[in-house]
Amino acid sequence: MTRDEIRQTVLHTLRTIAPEADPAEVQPDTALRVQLDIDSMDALNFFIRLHEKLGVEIPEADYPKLNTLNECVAYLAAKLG
Amino acid sequence: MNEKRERALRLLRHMIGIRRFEEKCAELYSAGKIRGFLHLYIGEEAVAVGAMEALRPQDAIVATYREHGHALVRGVPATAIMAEMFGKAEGCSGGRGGSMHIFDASRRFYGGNAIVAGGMPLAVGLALADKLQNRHQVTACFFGDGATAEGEYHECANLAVLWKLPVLFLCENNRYAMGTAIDRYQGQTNLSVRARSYGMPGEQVDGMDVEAVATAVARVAAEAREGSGPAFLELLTYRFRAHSMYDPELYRSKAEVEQWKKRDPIPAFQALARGQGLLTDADTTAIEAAVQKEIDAAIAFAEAGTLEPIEHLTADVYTPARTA
Amino acid sequence: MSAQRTTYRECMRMALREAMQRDPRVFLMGEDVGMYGGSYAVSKGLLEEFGPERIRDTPLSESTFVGAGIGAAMGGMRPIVEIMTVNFSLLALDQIVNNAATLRHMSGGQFSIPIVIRMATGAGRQLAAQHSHSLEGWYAHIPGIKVLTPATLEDARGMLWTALEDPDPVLIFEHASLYNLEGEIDAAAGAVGIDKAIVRRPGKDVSLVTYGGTLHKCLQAAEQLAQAGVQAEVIDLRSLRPLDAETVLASVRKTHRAVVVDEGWRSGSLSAEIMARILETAFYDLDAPVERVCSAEVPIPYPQHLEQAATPQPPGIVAAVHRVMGRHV
Amino acid sequence: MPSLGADMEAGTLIEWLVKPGSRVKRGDIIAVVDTEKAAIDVEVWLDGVVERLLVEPGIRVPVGTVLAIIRADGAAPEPAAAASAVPPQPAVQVQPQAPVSSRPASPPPSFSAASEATGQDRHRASPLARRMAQDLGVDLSHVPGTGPGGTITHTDVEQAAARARMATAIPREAMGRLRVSPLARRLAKEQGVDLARVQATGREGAITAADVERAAAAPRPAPPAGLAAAPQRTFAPKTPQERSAAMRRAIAQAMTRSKREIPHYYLALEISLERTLKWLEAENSKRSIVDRLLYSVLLIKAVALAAREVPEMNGFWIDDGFKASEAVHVGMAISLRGGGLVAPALRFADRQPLAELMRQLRDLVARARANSLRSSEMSDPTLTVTNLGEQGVDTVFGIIFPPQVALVGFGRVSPRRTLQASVSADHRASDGHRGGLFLAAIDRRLQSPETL
Repeated sequence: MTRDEIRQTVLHTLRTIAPEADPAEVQPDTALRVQLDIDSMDALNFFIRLHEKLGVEIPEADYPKLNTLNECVAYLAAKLG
Repeated sequence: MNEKRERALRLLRHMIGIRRFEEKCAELYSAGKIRGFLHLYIGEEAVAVGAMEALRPQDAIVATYREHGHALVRGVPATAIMAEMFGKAEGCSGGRGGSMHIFDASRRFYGGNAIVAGGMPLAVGLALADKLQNRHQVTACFFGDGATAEGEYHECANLAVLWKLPVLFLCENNRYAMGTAIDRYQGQTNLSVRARSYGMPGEQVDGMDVEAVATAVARVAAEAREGSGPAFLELLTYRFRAHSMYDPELYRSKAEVEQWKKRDPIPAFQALARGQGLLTDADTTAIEAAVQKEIDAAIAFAEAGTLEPIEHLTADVYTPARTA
Repeated sequence: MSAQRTTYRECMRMALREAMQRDPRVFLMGEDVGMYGGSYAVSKGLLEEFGPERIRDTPLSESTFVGAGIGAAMGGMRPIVEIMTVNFSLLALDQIVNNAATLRHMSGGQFSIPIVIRMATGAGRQLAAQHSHSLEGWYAHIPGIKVLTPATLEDARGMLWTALEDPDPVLIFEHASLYNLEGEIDAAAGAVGIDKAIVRRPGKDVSLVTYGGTLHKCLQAAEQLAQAGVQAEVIDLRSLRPLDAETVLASVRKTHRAVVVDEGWRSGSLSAEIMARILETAFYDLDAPVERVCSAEVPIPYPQHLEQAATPQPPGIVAAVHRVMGRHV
Repeated sequence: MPSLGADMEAGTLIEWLVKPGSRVKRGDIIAVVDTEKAAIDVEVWLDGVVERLLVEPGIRVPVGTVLAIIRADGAAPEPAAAASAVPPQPAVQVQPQAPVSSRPASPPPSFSAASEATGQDRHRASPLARRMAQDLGVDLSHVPGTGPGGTITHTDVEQAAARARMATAIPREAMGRLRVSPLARRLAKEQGVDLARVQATGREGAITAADVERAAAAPRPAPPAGLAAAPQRTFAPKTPQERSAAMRRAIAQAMTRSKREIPHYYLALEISLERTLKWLEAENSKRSIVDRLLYSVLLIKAVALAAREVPEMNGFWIDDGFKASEAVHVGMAISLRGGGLVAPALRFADRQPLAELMRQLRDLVARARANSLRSSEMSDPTLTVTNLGEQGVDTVFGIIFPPQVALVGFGRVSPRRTLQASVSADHRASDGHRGGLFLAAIDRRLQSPETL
């Protein structure tokens, strides 16, 4: 997958969690929790859906590496090789 | 001189090797180590040893459920065969076939087969493939007299003659189809006469004389290699033990068995070779010792073998998809 | 690309010619496949083009020429063996079940048997019981072989090459009523996949699961049901082994109702297997018991009115759908 | 007794052909044995002298039984008088593999064996199993023990509880009498529709999915479902704005009624989550992401189990009386995106394993937070939990959702890994003493997370 495809997948998954999140307006480098109303349950559902779509395992210890959109894309790109 | 001695030693070594291996199998079966069905070749050793002497590594072999001897002489290791009968994964068929299903693709040994005459069409097909790819080699198909009553035999004989296929029909006529004597199930008990009626050469050979068998098979193999088509050899032989381990042998008298034991192929060949100055008693003693060592090693290998893990149960039902 | 008007028979012949041209190891063997041009005229003209060595007429010895095909495959060839009809394959069952399907596993993986065995199947031409069997379900019971049922021009054109490339034995059942099926096919049509079912007509109310000779009867039934406001989804299994249960289950999870149409006799039939798989995994998606339409459990009779009554027909399929929709029929 | 055939399990000795002292050599026939099929000769496999015959003719013995002792040539003779410590290797019999018989090697520990094994104390159970049996309301005398010596392990109890749950989970009225399609049964369970009230239109009187949908959409008689069930809806709010305004009205109405009618008392307790979180981290490291647990689900399970110990916290205040609820359905307050609140119940929360609770919770929260949770999909809690820890709140003193009688609040997890647990309770139904016991029970549960 290309990085752009990963970015699209992340944004699409984000919308299933926070329907009101407009992809165009999501700031790539500010914490998603801050921009959008996301609690720990939303976060878990978000990671599970990424896991199901991309087949990537996300251990709890890695949560801090996925705070912003860019971090998510970088983390997933590295995992997908 | 020593080339003839070499051959005599080889023939005796093979015959004694089969005899002791099969005797040990009978003991292991009654001890519960070998299960299922077990059909022993004791008495018929001269047929397999003589025939294999005339065949080449690239020739194909198709045999029956009484195939330990053929496999051993063809070169399938005694360890792999014993492990197979112990149902171990190290067996020559992965422990999945047992005594009646010994296979070795590397030696073109296309197996035992538990279905009477079941392997015959395969042999015809292997010969067809050789012919279509004009490889000058033959397929030797071993079967018992009982198989000649199966429809497949008549179909195979006709097709092989029709398409002039390089297949040798080697009929081990031991006079009994399991518990039925040949004169109680065959209208024509001289099987080679019937074979000739299909339009291929057919002759009877003394199956208790390893030299006679080797000479006859060598001749028909050479002709078949040159494209003359199939041939039928009726090797007159006799099994000294029951059809299988669960057979009270009510169908033949003990006297008849003793009568045939007088023509045991092993002492017969020893006497012949000693007469020709090729072998001495010391050679026999050395062979017996070597064979005993080989059998003990085979049993140790089988005992130490492992059981195939249950998770592999469905492996090899189909060929794994070749990765791109 | 230009489409061309053709028949199921011609598609199968094109597939045979292409296979023979592309791979010298391929040869065709069977009763009357050469001089006579094939009992269903599928191999007409091939003897003149490829010669008697590769288009081999055989004596009436099914057990042996099928067994010889298996042996030749083990010897390095890629045989296509034609058994005139499934009815005669009963004489070769021992070779197919005890040799072709079994040798690989029983020898610990030492042999592959790349053989394709084709045979006509099914009733519908008043040939009476001995010539009207539909036994694909039997063969689909046996691990070690694959079973295909091409029902469209594309599949008749494209399944053979893929089957020949498969290292394991593949049986292809051609329903006798399909040989004259006419239609358009892309001139460049070629090999197709052989292990997935295809939804031939989408629908939301009920899943019609079928294969081979009964596919077109289901499509007719779906047409009539649409008039009555019922959207039936028609699924063509294409392969009976391996069985693409996933496509069937996805459809049943959507429609919540299923009717299986199978020309075999219902007891121990393929329809029974498909129903079992639906019950095992989609039980909580069912809004009504699964229905099926099979042949009556009788030897197929000779007279046409009885043969029609004994085998699945569109009216019977429509009635089954109404039952599963809960309409009191 | 040699194995003489694929399906031979035993044989009857007919006659001996040798006697003690006879010389034998390999291949000799020394006896005749009768099998189901026929009489068969028994061979000896070595040269030697017969020492003793151990089985009399006419006796039937299983394959592998030693029939005679033969001293192999060159082996030491058996001392005449006392039997030697190690009897000479019975030459006749090569040590056989245990014959593969159809019966399993040793009979599985049957129920009766388990109870006998435990002697007079019929309920020998591990401490953990004993504790769980008490929590899950399982009678130990009915539990077959699979532990060593037939003792009852905690998994035995769990399985017994699961079996009991299966029996009770399906509402009694749906057993037997009603014909319901599997899809209809699933939808009814999800939407909390009482199957007994559903009008069947399917064939042979079966209830279909459409029937359940219709029943779910119809207005629900008593008791009012959790807060979310808006008052008798005269009009179905269509636009999002109308929907959130209607919800705001409903919340306002309920909160006002709660404050006006319910004499709340409030208690709080600081709880250490040190052991709880350590267990959770270990547990999550073993699970794939799809099965991962959040600490909030442990809080819910602790509340549900504690509610069983202090029944006055679990039920409704109706017509000036407290009606305790036998089942424990814990409502989870979920804040909706863009404002509003719902508190759907996790049914039978006290009996569900954590993984199942987590799955249901995740599904409910996901749909609520994505505004796709229809009111008909929510069922009525018997008490409610609100967790404002993520919002950074230390302690919550919430307002009870009528007609419930208790609300449990949880604050944020402090750096020292502790949190403030609080309960707002209806003084008509319980007194402060019981509220305190309730909080202590929650604390005790959280200290042994493996029992949740």
